[in-house]
Amino acid sequence: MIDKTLSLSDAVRYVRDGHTIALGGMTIYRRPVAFVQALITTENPPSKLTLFSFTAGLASDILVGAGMVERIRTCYFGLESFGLAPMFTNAASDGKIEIIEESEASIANGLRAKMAGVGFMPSRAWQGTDMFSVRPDVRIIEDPYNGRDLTAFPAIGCDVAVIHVLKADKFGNCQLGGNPTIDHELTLVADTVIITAEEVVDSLETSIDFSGLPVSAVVHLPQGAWPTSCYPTYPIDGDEILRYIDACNKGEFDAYIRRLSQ
Amino acid sequence: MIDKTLSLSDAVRYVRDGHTIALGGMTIYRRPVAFVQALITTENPPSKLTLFSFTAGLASDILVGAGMVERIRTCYFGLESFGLAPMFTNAASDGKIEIIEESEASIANGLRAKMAGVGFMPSRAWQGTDMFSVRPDVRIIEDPYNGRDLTAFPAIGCDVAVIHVLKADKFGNCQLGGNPTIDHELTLVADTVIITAEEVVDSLETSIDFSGLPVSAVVHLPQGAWPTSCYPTYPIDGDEILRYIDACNKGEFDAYIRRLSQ
Amino acid sequence: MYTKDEIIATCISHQIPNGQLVAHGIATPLVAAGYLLARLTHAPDLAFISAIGQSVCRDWAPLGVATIEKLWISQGLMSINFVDAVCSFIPRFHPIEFFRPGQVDATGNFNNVFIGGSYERPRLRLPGVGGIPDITPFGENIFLYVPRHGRHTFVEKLDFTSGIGHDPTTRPGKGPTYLVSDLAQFDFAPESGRMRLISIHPGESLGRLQAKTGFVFEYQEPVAETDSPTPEELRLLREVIDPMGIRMLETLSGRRRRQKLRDILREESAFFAGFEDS
Amino acid sequence: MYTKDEIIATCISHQIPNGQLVAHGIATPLVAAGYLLARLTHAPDLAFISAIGQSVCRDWAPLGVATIEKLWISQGLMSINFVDAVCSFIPRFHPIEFFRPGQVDATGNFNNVFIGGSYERPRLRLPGVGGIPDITPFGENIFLYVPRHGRHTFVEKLDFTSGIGHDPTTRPGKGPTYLVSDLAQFDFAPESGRMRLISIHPGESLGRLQAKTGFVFEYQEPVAETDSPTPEELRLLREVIDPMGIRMLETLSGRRRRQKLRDILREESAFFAGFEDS
Repeated sequence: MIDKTLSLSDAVRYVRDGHTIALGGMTIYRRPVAFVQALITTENPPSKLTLFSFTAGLASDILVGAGMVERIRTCYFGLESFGLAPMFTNAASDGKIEIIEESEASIANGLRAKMAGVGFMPSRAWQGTDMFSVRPDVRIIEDPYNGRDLTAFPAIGCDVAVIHVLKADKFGNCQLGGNPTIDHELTLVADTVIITAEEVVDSLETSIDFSGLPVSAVVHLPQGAWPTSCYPTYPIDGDEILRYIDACNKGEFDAYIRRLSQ
Repeated sequence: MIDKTLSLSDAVRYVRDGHTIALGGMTIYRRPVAFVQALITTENPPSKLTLFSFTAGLASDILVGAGMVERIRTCYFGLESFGLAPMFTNAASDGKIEIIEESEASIANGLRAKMAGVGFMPSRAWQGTDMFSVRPDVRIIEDPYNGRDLTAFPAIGCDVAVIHVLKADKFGNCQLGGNPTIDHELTLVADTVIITAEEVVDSLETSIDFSGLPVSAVVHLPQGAWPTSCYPTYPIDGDEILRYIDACNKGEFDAYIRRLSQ
Repeated sequence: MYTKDEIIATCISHQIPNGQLVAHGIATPLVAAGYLLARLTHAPDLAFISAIGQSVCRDWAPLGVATIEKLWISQGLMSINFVDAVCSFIPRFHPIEFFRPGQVDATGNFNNVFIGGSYERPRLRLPGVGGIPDITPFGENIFLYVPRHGRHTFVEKLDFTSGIGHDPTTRPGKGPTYLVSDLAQFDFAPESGRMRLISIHPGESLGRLQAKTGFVFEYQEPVAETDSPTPEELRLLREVIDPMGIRMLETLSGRRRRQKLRDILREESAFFAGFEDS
Repeated sequence: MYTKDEIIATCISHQIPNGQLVAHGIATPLVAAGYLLARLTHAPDLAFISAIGQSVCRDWAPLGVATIEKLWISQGLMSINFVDAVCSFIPRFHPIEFFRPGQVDATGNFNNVFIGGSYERPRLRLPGVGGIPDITPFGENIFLYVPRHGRHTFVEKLDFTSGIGHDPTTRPGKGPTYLVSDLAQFDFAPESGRMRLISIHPGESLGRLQAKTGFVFEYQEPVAETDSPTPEELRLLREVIDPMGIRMLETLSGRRRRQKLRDILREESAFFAGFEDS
């Protein structure tokens, strides 16, 4: 296979204006924070991004804070025990960001539809809720076998998926260290897959969590999830997350990012 | 959790006349052969069974040979490198068995539909083939997002699933030793799940392939897959499979089973 | 004496029958504390599935914030990816799950999307629905908890319905069967589908409860009093399950909450040495 | 000299570009031999997915019958369950796969359900379709192989269509791009969608090929001759990839096939000692 190792500065160039970018990991675990920082501070940062994250957390909030996100597709945006995601919550209350309201089922079924190459997957989810009022694109169909109403969740893909992993080989085979989330599926629905890895080895021979076949770039990026965790290498740096929240609450997001990138 | 260990003779009583019985493993790997033998030779063996097997092989052929199977749901019935499954092939040519013609996709999607609690799952499979002529129950629907025809594979469940495993604990948590096939899914769609196991331990603490939550009975049955394999404990006993085929070809199925059960 | 979080965790624990599968969502340490309390008292044969780590667990460990993954990952019986869990595992098993509504109405419909204003310009945007609109239309083991009982949460009319309750004209599901807050416990009356008082926590009054609830709930007099946590339950919560008091985060807000978080993180970093070694 | 199975395996090998994902179905040792030959010559960076074991593999081992699982399980990069492989993995990757048709027609439609008689009372019931009707409607890397070229296989009209070919009026997929038999190699003409001769294997004649084919195929004269396997290819097949000759099973039938199986099993039981130890 091809050696896919790439520098961080080259890898961020995959993300272009208007792209849908998916971030691996979950809330404050194994998020590609260092990649997001590099994306913000690159020479011509991309704009009008659609952010796709099963559960959005710190990395997503930073991207929103930087003003690069026009639209967010997620079923949860928060910092878990650390509370609301400050930049997202403000942007949403100000009506400055479009939210594609998703749930666990709409994302899971949307990924499955995309992988299977069909337009939708059917589900009992959402029936009776107000979700349809904010997602008029989601159709209700009749189950041909029992006549019941089902929700037809549309396929979800993305232009670029960025996933931080515990260990990768230079072909893009990856080990996650647990907490698989939807990272394997992201590699299967993205046009371009970028891996940032705590450790890059020549060749992984067994126990990988997903194959490198669809991977475009492997970036060696130790501490690349910090201050989110990369189990079992490091836990969440909760003090840093509190510093981030405090800075945002004081209106000092830009200064915080500048300090972080020095 | 409850201790679910049970004797083989008690476990076979779960299978009743007219039941749909699913067999774990694949073709000639990790098949519940000893369970099937016990089922045939029990005092009042069940009749008019529907057999469900992703890929049917030796255990299924024995059950067909015993005249207990009215209907078979599978996408492949054969003995791999050992050739056609003799009792099935004869019964099919004589029109003595109903075949619910399946494919890998119709079974995989049918299982997913059952697990999700919906009537069907949509797929691009079968479009343009003659499969619909022998499965008039399978509907074609329109994809609401792009107007394309899709195949709506109906949900598949079963009354009893019998799965032979490498190692189980008394709660029914199981390790398969590789070759997962659809065994995990079978445990999720069956009303009753019976495990036969090479080894039964008090408690498995990690690396299980499926949970014992839906398991009803755990039977300690060493060599329970013979003459099919149970990797890595024993390989296929090819000589025995050839003896079986020879006996069937000579019309001596009953004598073969009697000898096997002595 | 005991705190609000402790009686809530104890009430949660009492709802969990032995041998069940219980699901643990994101950022709900009070629920984790309740589950583990059940596990260590009357329900030794629980199995857990957790959003964090996506594993099925039989074993347990004390609660953490920065190191919470260790509990669910290193001790898992098996790993399940999120897509399989959502599409197959949860619909098949109907695990017990406790949800924390942003708003809840008299028949147990609830809202985790936004509060006040409009959807496009909300007064407060909430994190989102997670799996709530997925499970409530058909789930059989839906439970609710509200760490801070007040009229902002218990409302006459929701701003958005993301979780399905007991309105007999609209609901396709079975609705939540139970709700516990820091003031009282409720179930839902079979006929009307409306919230019905089971018991008031010690020290609280019916008048205060009514004043803090934005709709009329059903009750019968004399009103029962919730059992206080036993000394053994309090010992388990404080010394074994959650020595750092992470469960309290859900009943605190603002500066007090951030201070508690800092205290927890400091205590946890001692524990982190062990985390790194393992 | 070389045998029919060896030129088929060599032709299969030549169809495999380096760096591809190749899928290996049930009971197709000739295909496995061809893939491994590619792997050991011009395509060192192949990845395999196999029906047996359901793993993604980069490594390889010699072919086996009784011990075939060892190859795919013990050396897998990762395990994928069958449902995920069928619903997600194969549709996403369009792996190269070689199918062996029971019958094939002039435009590459094929049949693996029954031959002769009716569906209800077939003359010969075949094992079944596996994944053929799933992949052929949209697959981009469909290949066919026929170990014993004859009019019973190459037919004017199929008894049943389970695999989609190139009939431009009906096909939603792209159809097979290549077919190899023990007599010749074919592709499919872009305009007509009909089978078109690429080359005849050494020692065979166009007349014999036409006589053994139940429909008219396209060809251009002078007819090319297939390259013979090189000495290195033969050495790899015979000594490294398949020393027991398992690939030959697909070109044998009846008594000779059973005798070959017995020989293989005897040889393999020596190997079994190692299997048990590992």
